[in-house]
Amino acid sequence: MRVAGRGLIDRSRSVPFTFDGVRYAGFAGDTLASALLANDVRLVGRSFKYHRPRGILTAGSEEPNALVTVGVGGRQDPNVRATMQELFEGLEVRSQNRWPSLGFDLMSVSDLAAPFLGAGFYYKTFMWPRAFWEKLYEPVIRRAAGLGALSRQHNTDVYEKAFAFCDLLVIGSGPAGLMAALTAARAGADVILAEEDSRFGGRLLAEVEEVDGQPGADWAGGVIAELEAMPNVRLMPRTTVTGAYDNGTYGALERVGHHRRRRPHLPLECFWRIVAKQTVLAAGALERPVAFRNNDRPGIMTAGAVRTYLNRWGVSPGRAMTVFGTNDSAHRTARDLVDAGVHVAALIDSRHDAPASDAFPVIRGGQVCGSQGRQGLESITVRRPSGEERIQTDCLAMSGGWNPSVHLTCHTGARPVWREDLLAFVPAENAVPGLTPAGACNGEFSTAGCLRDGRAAAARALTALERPVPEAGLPVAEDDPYRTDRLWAVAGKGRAWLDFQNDVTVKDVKQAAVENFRSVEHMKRFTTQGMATDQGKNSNIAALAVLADATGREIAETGTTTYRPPYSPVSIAALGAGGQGDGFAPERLTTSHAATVEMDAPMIEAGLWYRPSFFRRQGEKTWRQSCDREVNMVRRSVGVCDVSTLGKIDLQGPDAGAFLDFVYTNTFSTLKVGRTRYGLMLREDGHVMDDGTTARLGDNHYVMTTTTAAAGEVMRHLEFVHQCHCPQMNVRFISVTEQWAQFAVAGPKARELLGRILDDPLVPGDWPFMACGAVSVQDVPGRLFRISFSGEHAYELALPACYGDALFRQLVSGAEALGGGAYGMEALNVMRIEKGFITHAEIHGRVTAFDIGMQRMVSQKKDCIGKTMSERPGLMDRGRARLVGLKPVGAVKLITAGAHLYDREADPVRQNHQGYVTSNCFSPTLDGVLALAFLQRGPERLGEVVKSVDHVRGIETLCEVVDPVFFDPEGGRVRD
Amino acid sequence: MRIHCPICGERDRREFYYKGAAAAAERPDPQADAATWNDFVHLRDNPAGVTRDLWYHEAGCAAWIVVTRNTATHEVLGAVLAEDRA
Amino acid sequence: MRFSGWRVLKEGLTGNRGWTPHWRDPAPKDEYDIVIIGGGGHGLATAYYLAREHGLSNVAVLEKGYLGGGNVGRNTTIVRANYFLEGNSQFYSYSMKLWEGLERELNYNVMHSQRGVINVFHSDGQRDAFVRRGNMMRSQGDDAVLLDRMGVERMVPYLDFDNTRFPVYGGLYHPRGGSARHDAVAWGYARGADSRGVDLIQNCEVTGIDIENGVVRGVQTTRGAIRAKKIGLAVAGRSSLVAAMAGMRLPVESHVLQAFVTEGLKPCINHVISYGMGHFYISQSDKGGLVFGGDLDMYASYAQRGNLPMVEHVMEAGMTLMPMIGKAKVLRSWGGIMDMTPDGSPIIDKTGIDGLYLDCGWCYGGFKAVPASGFSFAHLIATDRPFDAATGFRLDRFRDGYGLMDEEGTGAQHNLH
Amino acid sequence: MTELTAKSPCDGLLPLTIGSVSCSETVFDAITSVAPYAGEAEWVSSALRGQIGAEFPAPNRATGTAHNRAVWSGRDQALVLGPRLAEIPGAAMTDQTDAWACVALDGAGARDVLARLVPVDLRDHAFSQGHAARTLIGHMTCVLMRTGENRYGIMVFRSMARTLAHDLRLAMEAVDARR
Repeated sequence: MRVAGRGLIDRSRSVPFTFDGVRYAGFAGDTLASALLANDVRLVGRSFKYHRPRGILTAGSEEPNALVTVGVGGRQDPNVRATMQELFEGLEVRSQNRWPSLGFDLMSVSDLAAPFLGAGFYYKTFMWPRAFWEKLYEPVIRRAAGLGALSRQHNTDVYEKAFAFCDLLVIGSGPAGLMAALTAARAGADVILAEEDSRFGGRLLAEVEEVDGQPGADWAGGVIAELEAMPNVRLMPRTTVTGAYDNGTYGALERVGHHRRRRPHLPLECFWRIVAKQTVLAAGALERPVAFRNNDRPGIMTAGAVRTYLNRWGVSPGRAMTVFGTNDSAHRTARDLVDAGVHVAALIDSRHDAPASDAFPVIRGGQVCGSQGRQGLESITVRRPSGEERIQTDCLAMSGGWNPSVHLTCHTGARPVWREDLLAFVPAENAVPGLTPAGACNGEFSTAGCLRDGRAAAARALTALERPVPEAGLPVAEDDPYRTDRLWAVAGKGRAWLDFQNDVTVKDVKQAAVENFRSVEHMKRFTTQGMATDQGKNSNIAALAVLADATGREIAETGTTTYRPPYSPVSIAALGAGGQGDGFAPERLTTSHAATVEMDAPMIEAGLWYRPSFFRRQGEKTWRQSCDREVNMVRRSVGVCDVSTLGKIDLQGPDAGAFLDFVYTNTFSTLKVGRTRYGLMLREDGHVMDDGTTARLGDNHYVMTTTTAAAGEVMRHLEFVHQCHCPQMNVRFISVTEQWAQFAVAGPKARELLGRILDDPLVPGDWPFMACGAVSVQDVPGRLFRISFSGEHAYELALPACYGDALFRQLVSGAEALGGGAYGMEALNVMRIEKGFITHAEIHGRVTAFDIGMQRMVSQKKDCIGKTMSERPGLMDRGRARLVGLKPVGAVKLITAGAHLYDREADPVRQNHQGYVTSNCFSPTLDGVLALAFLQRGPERLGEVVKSVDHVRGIETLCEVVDPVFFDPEGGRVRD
Repeated sequence: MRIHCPICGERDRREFYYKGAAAAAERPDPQADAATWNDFVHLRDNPAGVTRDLWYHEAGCAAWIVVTRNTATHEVLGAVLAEDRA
Repeated sequence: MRFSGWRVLKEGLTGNRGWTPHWRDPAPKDEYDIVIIGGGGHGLATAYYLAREHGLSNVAVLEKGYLGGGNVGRNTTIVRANYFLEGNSQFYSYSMKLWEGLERELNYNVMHSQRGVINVFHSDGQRDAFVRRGNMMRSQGDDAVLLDRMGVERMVPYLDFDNTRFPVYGGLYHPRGGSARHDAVAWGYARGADSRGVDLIQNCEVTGIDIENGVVRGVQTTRGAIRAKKIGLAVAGRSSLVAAMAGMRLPVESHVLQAFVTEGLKPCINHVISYGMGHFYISQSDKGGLVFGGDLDMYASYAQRGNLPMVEHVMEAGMTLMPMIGKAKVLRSWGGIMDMTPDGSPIIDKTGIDGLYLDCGWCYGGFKAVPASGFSFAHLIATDRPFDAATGFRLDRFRDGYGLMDEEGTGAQHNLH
Repeated sequence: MTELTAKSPCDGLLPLTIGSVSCSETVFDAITSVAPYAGEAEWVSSALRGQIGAEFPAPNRATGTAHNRAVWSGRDQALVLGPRLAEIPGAAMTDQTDAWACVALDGAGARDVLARLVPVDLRDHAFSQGHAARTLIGHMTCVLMRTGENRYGIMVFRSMARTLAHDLRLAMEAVDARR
């Protein structure tokens, strides 16, 4: 119910929303949780395992119970914490994990079976009969599990990522964080202040205690106003720092659009990578519940949360309140409630020396040992030395003490330290380099203490930043000592709950200990304690205290489980922003792209590039028709193909030749200027890395080509070899891939076509096979290489890329006039197979020069990268699978890539496996199917018939082993 | 993770390519025996603690650098250009 | 105690008071026939099979932390047999057979679920490579089905088939692949080994290996010296460090591999799906969390945690492959330490030291290998001969170049596999 | 024979203005890579001064003016943007005129746009006028330079011009939508 005169909400602005289809209204400034409580909605969810009724427990991101689904359709957002969802007009919310309705959930029958479903029960059953696991048990379990549901539709929202840098990152804006930010900002440091909440102030917004004579919220507002005016400060509300990573890097999730209606282009969330030289962690502390019988009913909340709802939102979660605590937090809650005019039936304090009050009854040395009520709290049972009594109440505020939020200090591997005086874990010294914890997360619980600690942390950071620490006074604030009783679980029968979402009880933890799951990690994994969406924020410490007790150990000795990022859950869409659709990787387009698309050529992915698969002409219905035509065209007249995607590396310098000799297996220092040579490059482990041609343009000037796929790898390799192995070599290299638009012009009429394009005619004698040199087109200087990947008389013509589009169009129309035209990757592939040329289908990283019949290219006269290791016996062994050609010889005429090879009569089983097919095509030139393959002792078996079996396609083919060069083995065509 | 490039200054790890232990830069004599080459190509000290390894500032200045680093804590202790390494 | 539905029922009716410890907590004896270093999946399985297959129960497993606390407790739980190179193929095939009987064998429900693995591919070249893989699987007697684009769409309609950087061409479907509950595997083997007399000794860190004249004599531990006739190393992630105690330098570099789980969600992903153009694979656990991962962080590390660049890469890949998962929220990320070898395949072999045996180099394939690795390592230790299905895992293959198993084809750079 | 017409890398993609930020293509007469050989750095720098009036830039810096700029582009390497250079003995030079898509990003929100794509510290004291960096923009490698108070030059490989325009547009829209 709403309470008059309290709260930081705008009561003049009513905000309508719906929950499970019912219309409600809250005020501007409300969260969904505060608005639901103001509307007396107590039942908001169901637990995970037993589907027990769940109400709001907390007022923050640690909320384990009030998880709801926001929005519909593709925008459906499951497992939203009602405590974090700000209210806005049009907000549509549904409860989850219930069927058919939240009030009547049939799955709650599982609660009746609870005696059989205790910790780890599933490890002990569901084993018979075997097939029933996948068919029956598991589907039932899967359907019952899970909380909210994904929409199963593609994401339609905008998410983004960004980088930020600062001198000091302050995480949290309670008294400690504000004081730290203010101190550092006044000293001139670049400060980022990140606050998970929509409003800065932290606990100051939830308490009535004054700071410097003003309400805490006002003091916070003043500090924020000052910070906001400073150019060196960046305020980041609604931003949760989710992880501490290495060397001052933090991940942070900013909720940009969740608190308003969708706006075009406005991101829903932004994931920040913040790099901070120093960090002050002022993340506060989380209050822990006390375990007692049926302590999980809707209406039972943490005492601090009750105070937050009251003071920040003007909401009392109940009308007849009770409070149960082990420390003074409980008393503040009772006091504030009474001050606000809410009836407090009793405060039960486990401490025998608890302070008294004349405003409300205090039961000293008492414990709440049970609760009653259907779908919500109706009464509690209180145990005191004199006996048990029942108290009617609709809301119990409980406080078992406070746990510092040490999470981020543990993300890089540090373990928190147990402080017996606080009965809590605090951060270890220097847990994260450059990070100073301050305030409640550091075990400092009073307001004055937080202010002091915040200032001290900032001073430490400023010193590390080598900036002077400004002198300044501290605001005056309460400085009450913190003292809590040791009470984790109230003794008694029945189920006392620890993990409210995963339904883990005190008994489950004890059961784990009995079964010898005594390590805290074993207990967690056996019971699922702490594995719910709050990651144990509300329950882990109590659970490990229970485990310590059950195993006769101290808490410090028992230790904690590991704290892992993220602090609170982060959507995949935020972390993966930009990846959806075509944003996953850059698209590289050739200069002929537009013209190619205009020619109705389907584009395929090659590395990051797009290349044409084939050029469809009128009347061609299948890719094979186009491909066959293109092959014939090249073999009979002339074809044009964009080969700009191949890597081109320019090498210059007096040692360029020597350097090439070292990275290639063969020799380039002896290559004549104006000539091109094929080269083979090995990895240092002796396997083939890449191949390509390298041209010598001048005495000290070469241009190397790499395959499209390996361009980056080769560049990296060249830099490695140069910088690490031979820095004394005077050579410089740079990629010129993008500078040149390069087109293969191939076929008997290639010279004729080029003659029409080039400014000067090609004099046959001047351009023998493997020649290269300068040419020009309409006075634009270019380069011409007489090289061939098709086996035809062919050239590659390169012009500066700005002319690529125009040149491609001219070459194609010129070729078409000669009966040729453009050809794509399919035809290119057919022609290279016909010639037995290899690509990365063959040089797939496991083959040696020996395997591809190029062992002679490994010069014996010099050292080169990979040479020594290529001579390992296993890499030269006769029995290795080596490159051959295959032709079908039986009734089946199809050989498929990926098929395995066997002896003709052998069973096609792994033990008889002798090789595999790497590439296949239909050759229109030779009118038949051809394939390249690796076959054990292949070159020794020419003429033999082997069996190719493609098990997954169900194709079995008898093949003749032949030389891999199927077409024009003498190479006459390429030379003229 | 932040890596200090001797040329570009401190940069995000995402700009770098990682190769492995710095031993990969110490190429043996081609005539050295098989054990020496096996050591060079395959075997690694792989300490849990301070190590020296090879990084390439691929999305930066293209320098290969030797980074001194702690593999247990991810602390980065220093970096030199590979060509300047001792 | 024998576990069964009846037992659960009986205990439920009698207040669950009859359950007993899964295993004992024995003090280490002065001497064992065999000491296995490492109480993870491989070490526990090895001990189990030493007792079960070879009748050797004077065996101790020494674990520096808690049982199953290494990679067996921090992986993405995938079980598959889809390798394509000789050596790996038969080994993982054998492992799959052991998985298929594991629950009955151990009397422990490890929740092995053969929900099917789909490897999606995005180009003709990738298809050819997957066909080769599928053919190896089939010729080994395992299952593999080639799916075209329509076939993939029928099974997993929620992938982005229309508007994505790398369109789906098809997939290789491995119906017998799936997942299992990782902790339960460790616990099941531990319970089985313990009940056969093996001493499982937790919080016992090995600090030295005693060797005299090239023969092992025992180990030094934080709980005192223990003599042993044979010692098996099954400490993947820290193999180099333990091997160094025996003066050995391994072909291993340790790398961190991250994994992620989201909040619980109603069932939406029923297979294990992997992306072919980036590093991303995913499945959904029985609890409803999406469990997924990607590639190594790529730098040598012993810290069981990673950094944001790989986190972001994995998430971006997820968003381009299946943009319906955008609103699933990552609940927890963690890292495991992988023994990366120069060819990406493991080592199960004797060493140059008499009585010292090595089981390491599992890269990121260790979980599915647990049963066969334990079986093979136990066979090797017990008989001094390699088990048939594991003969390929020689330590010497790098030196002589015979039988390298470089599935990725990336060569002798440890982190690239 | 039809005329050989030239197309710039961002032809049809830019300019683009969203909110306070605009993005346009810059076309230089020439882009030349200059990589001094060992021991030739000083000589090359003075030769460069003779040709464009600016020295060979130190790492992470650009020298010269808008039409005579030399921007450091990596280890022992700079790109000269503007006039076509004559040969400089002592340096390896390549023509890179067509290899790069060059874009100017201009406006009050330009830095916020870049913060969504570039992983380097762009605060004034770390990246002021005259600073340059080899880094990433989105998933692409780039040369980034600050050419004015709110003005930046971005260079990526020509083939990636479309992706650059796409990534910048999304970032510009997101920045603008927050206003």
